[in-house]
Amino acid sequence: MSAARDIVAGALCCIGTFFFLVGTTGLLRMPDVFTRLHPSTKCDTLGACSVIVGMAVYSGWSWELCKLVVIACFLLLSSATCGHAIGRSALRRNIPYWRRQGKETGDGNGA
Amino acid sequence: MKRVLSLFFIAALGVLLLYVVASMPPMGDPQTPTATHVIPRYLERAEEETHTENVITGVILNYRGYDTMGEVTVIFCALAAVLAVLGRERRGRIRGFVDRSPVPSSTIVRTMVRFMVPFIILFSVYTILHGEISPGGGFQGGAIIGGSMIIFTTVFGLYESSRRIPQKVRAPLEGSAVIVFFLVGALGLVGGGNFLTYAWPHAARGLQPALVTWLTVLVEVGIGLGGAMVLISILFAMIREEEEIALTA
Amino acid sequence: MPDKSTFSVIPLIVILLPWISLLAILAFPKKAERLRLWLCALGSLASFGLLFSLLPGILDGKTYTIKLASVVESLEMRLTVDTLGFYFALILAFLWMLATIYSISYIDHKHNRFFAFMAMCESFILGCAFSANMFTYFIFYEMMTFGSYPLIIHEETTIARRAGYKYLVYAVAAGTVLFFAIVAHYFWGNGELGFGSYGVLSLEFASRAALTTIFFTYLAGFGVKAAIMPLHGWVPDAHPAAPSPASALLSGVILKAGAFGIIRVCFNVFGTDLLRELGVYVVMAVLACITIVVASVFALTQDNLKRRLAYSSIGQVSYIILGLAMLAHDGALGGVMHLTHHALMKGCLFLCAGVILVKTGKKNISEMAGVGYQLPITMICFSVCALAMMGTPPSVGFITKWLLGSGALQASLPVYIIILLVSALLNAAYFLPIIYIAFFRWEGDEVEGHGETHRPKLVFGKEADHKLVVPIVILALLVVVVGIWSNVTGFPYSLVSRVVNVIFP
Amino acid sequence: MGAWRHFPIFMITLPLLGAVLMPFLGYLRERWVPYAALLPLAASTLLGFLLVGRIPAGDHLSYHLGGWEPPFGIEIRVDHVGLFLMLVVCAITLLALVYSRRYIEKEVSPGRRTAYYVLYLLMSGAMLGFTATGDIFNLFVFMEILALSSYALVAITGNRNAVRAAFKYVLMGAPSSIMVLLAVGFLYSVTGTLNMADLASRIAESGYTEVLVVSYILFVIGFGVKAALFPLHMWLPDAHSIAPSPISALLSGLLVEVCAFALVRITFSVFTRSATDLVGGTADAVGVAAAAAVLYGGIMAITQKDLKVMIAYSTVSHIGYIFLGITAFTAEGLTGAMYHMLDHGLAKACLFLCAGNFIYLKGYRRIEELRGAWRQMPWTCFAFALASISVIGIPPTAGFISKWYLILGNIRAGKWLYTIVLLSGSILAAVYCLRIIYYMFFQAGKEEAWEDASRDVPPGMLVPVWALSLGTLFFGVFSYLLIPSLLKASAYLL
Repeated sequence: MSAARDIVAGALCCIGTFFFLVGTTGLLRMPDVFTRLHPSTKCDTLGACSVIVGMAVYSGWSWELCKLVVIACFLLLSSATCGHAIGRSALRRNIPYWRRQGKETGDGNGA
Repeated sequence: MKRVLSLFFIAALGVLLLYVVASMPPMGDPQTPTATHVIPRYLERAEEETHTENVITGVILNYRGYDTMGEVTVIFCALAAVLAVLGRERRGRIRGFVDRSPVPSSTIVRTMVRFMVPFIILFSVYTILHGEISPGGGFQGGAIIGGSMIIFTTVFGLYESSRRIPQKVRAPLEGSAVIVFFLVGALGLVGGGNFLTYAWPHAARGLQPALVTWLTVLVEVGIGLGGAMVLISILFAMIREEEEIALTA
Repeated sequence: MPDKSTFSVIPLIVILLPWISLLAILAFPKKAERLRLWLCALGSLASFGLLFSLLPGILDGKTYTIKLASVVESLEMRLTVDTLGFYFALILAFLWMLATIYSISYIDHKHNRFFAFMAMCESFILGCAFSANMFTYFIFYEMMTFGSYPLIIHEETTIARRAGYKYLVYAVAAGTVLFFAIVAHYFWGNGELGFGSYGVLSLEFASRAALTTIFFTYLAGFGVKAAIMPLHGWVPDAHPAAPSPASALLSGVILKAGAFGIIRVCFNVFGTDLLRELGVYVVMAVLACITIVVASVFALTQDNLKRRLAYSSIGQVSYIILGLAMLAHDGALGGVMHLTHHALMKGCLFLCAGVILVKTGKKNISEMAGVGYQLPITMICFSVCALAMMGTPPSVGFITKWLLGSGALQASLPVYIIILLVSALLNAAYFLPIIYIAFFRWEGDEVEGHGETHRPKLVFGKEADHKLVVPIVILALLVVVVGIWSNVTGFPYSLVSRVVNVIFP
Repeated sequence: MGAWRHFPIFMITLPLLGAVLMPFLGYLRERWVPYAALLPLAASTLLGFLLVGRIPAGDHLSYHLGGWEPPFGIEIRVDHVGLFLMLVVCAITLLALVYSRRYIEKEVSPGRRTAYYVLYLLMSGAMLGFTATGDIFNLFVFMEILALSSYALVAITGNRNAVRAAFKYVLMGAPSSIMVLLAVGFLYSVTGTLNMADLASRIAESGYTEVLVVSYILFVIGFGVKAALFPLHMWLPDAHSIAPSPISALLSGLLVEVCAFALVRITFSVFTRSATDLVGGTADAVGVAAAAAVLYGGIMAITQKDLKVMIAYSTVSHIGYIFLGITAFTAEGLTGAMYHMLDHGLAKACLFLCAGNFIYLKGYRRIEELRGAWRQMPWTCFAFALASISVIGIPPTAGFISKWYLILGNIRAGKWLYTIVLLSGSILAAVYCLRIIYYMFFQAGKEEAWEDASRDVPPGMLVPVWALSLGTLFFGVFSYLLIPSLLKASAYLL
């Protein structure tokens, strides 16, 4: 039982860190704000949640579980809001889109 | 010429430091002077001597409380320096301020921030009060409060946030960390010890643990509040400066 | 020195009395100008009087001492009136008193500043005379140096400023060297800076090189004030630039402060035995001889009267140095006595030059034809002193020369006599023409064959303000009187011989 | 053991407490701030004077904060030398603060005045704490307060030049702080303790020679920058001349000296005699730098046209004096250095405040503009003259006494070259000081330059100036009040 729980927990944590890795790679490799927003928000949310779930499994029914749930809630809320805020302000500031072949001047309005 | 000289100087310094690090006692070795002289006593007896479970808190607030008093003064000094260079906003709250940030925030963000900030502050209170037994403490808690206000201010603007924490509140609280330290120190004198004695020699033996605990908490709260107010005041001063630039431009 | 050392506040009061004038300047309104000036003179007078009252005690072998302050045990500011110090103080207070009275009528602008600094300088230099140790001496000496600067530039002309600047440069450099000398003295003298009858330094505690260094730094430090030849540069500029009473004091007293310092160094710090042991006296003698001759030669070429007198002073002060360097009884006696003698003579000469300047506006000797008829009393006094400078008996100058000559024989170095003779000749060569021009030439003489030159009428009694003439006459009389009755109690011989007899028994 | 044991900690903490209370007072009644700021400093000064004579000769007062014995808690350690310097700090900060009120009204905009007093009090308290501490980490902490507040005070007028000067100061000051921190860390890593006395005993038996030497070098460079030792002085002329005059007085008269004193403590209380062999080479290098400072500072001061810059360069020169006294490693030399701290503090503060008077009344900064200043501002000019006499070292001022001991100490150490350097330094000082005195008193300026005759600055600004300049005279004449105990204390340190 304990071993199985550990394995599941470890697997979840590994998945979480994998997503973190992917997200960070994306953040570094993507060419502009909007595309970078994509890996960073999504992968981070997913990665963090996976890790939290892993830890929840690891801790079992305990006081820590409550804390983890609260953390997860806040994480989901804040991460999404951040992504929204960054994307929106980038849009409002007319930050250009990225185009292939170095054509980096988009129409800027996103519409 | 200057560049070459400074390059040379930096290179020399780097070599010197590398050389020293190479000849320093090995890291983590239990036989190093650091591990054998003062540290063992802290680790072994801090709990009974300072009545705090967290040894680090015991060291920074009790054994070396005076240093910490200096450090909170440094933080306060940073605020005074910022105010000296940027100037403080006029007495009372800032009037006629309109949110000039280039991106008016959306309803989602506003709602979320309004929802989150109380929780953040709750968490900071937890951090401050728990500093005595677990990692955390006044500095961290204060930083968290400050952070929450930074979020609030970026979203709602200076007017809203300075309405909530006006100068009237900040001015007396900015130095609360130092004041509390001084108070505790002076009380130590009253209690028959030296400055910054938490366990008053004149107090009954059984009363001492509680005394130390409560005084420690008091100090933590003072540091937390002071740190938070300093951060907020610095933030306001800097935003105000930006405003002035924006107005003149 | 005798052990009869008594505590007394009199030295301090003597020093502080001149400050009355500062109080007078502060206390009385500007309208009471005369009153203020006379109070200034009164301070000087009182100082001299009080000093004179110490004479019986001094002759009795007493010393009066008072401690002012101390840094540590061995480093104190103490005033002690011993025989030598008393001797110096007496002449300087006397000359200062006369010069102050003279100044009342002579100085015509910025009285306050001039009199205030006169008083301060007197106070400081009295402090020098009374110093019980080198530390105190240096403190007063430095204050005196800077206090005398405003006297030199009093006229505020470009020449005066330049002279003052030169003076400061020399003084600062000298002060620094002197400072080093005293610190070194303190170090190698085992913290003993006081004056002993036979010197306090010895080869027991310090190496030969160290002592020689101390001696030469002392010599260089004091030598600037005493105008030993390579260090004399400020003197010929400062004297003509300063107002005449100030130049009289410069030459009569301030130069002597340097010479007095050297006397202290030779007698009371090193002692004659140590000087002989180290052999440094030879250098001193050679420098003095060079100065005596070269300064006189320079004096010959000067047309400006005060400048000529200044060069003469340079030469004459070196008589003192030469006397010391002989390391013989009579030489020392002559040298130290010359301190007073020269002060009397040169003080009088400068004051005369001042009267000539005020009354005729003439600075240069070549313009002075017939001055003797315009200002007969002044020029007679001038002539008396000039003759005394050459060493004509019966005058103080003769006594100096006689004693120095005798000292040279005691030291079995007759070459000094030749120097003295050459000096006397040169003195005659630059003084006699002045007298000749003043009395036996009159205006228009230079232009030959242009009709009758008229001899000016001789006018007595109306030549100048009494405050100008009386000091001159007193000095000229003393030049003769002291020359004749030199062993009267209270005159230089009675005091100096007491000191010298101790050192050269 | 009476209540006086607690005095030093209150001397240190009262100004700090005052500083943190000032913003609130500034919010309530801004007009009261200049007066209220005087209170903590006056209290510190009073406590300091009450301490005089209580510390037994040749001993020190050791105060354990929180009651923890030294290697575990922090110790305040006040010996005679330390107390002496603390008193100097108290007195000069108090006087310069009295001076500040009128001056600041003119130079600093209203929104910043409270910050000025806050920083001022922080700086004073930090200097006191810095001098009194017996713990090297605590030393660093107070150095940080000191440094931060001084950076800000330099920039407080907010004009472009001030900010630039402050930035230059920060650029040099921040790395120097890091170096001190590194040095503290190194020392801790090889000894396991931070207490000075404990360090002294453990350094002697510690085997890590290289680390010790390097940490000493870092201390020297770190404090050397703060104390403006010659090649590291670049920030000083700008910062000291551009800061408001009372701040220049504090920076020049106290800050550099307190930092020099820190090096004294590090050298004599931490590395001590047994370790002097270790650091001997570094000390020699410091000596050379100090000698260069004396000459360089003096020559640069002569060439300056701006009065405050000239005084600042004179400080560079005089820091050299102090360091030459320290590196002589003799009781006399150290006494001279300590006495020079007093003398230089008083005289330099006075000179800067006088320069402030000229700026306040006339806006004159250039030396040439001072021609004939005597006619309008006689009191200021006399005070200036007295202080410059002390800077030159002419008796009977305190400068003479300190120079005496500096030279005596160097002769005893057999350092002839340094003796000559010290002497030439005073000649240079004479050149640059006498020039100004000459302009003030003996040269007539333009008539209209000083038209309203006999109107000097208000008494609130004259009294501090005169107190300082008379102080130089007082300590010159009554040097026996201090010198014997300083000699004893120096011998004790050695």
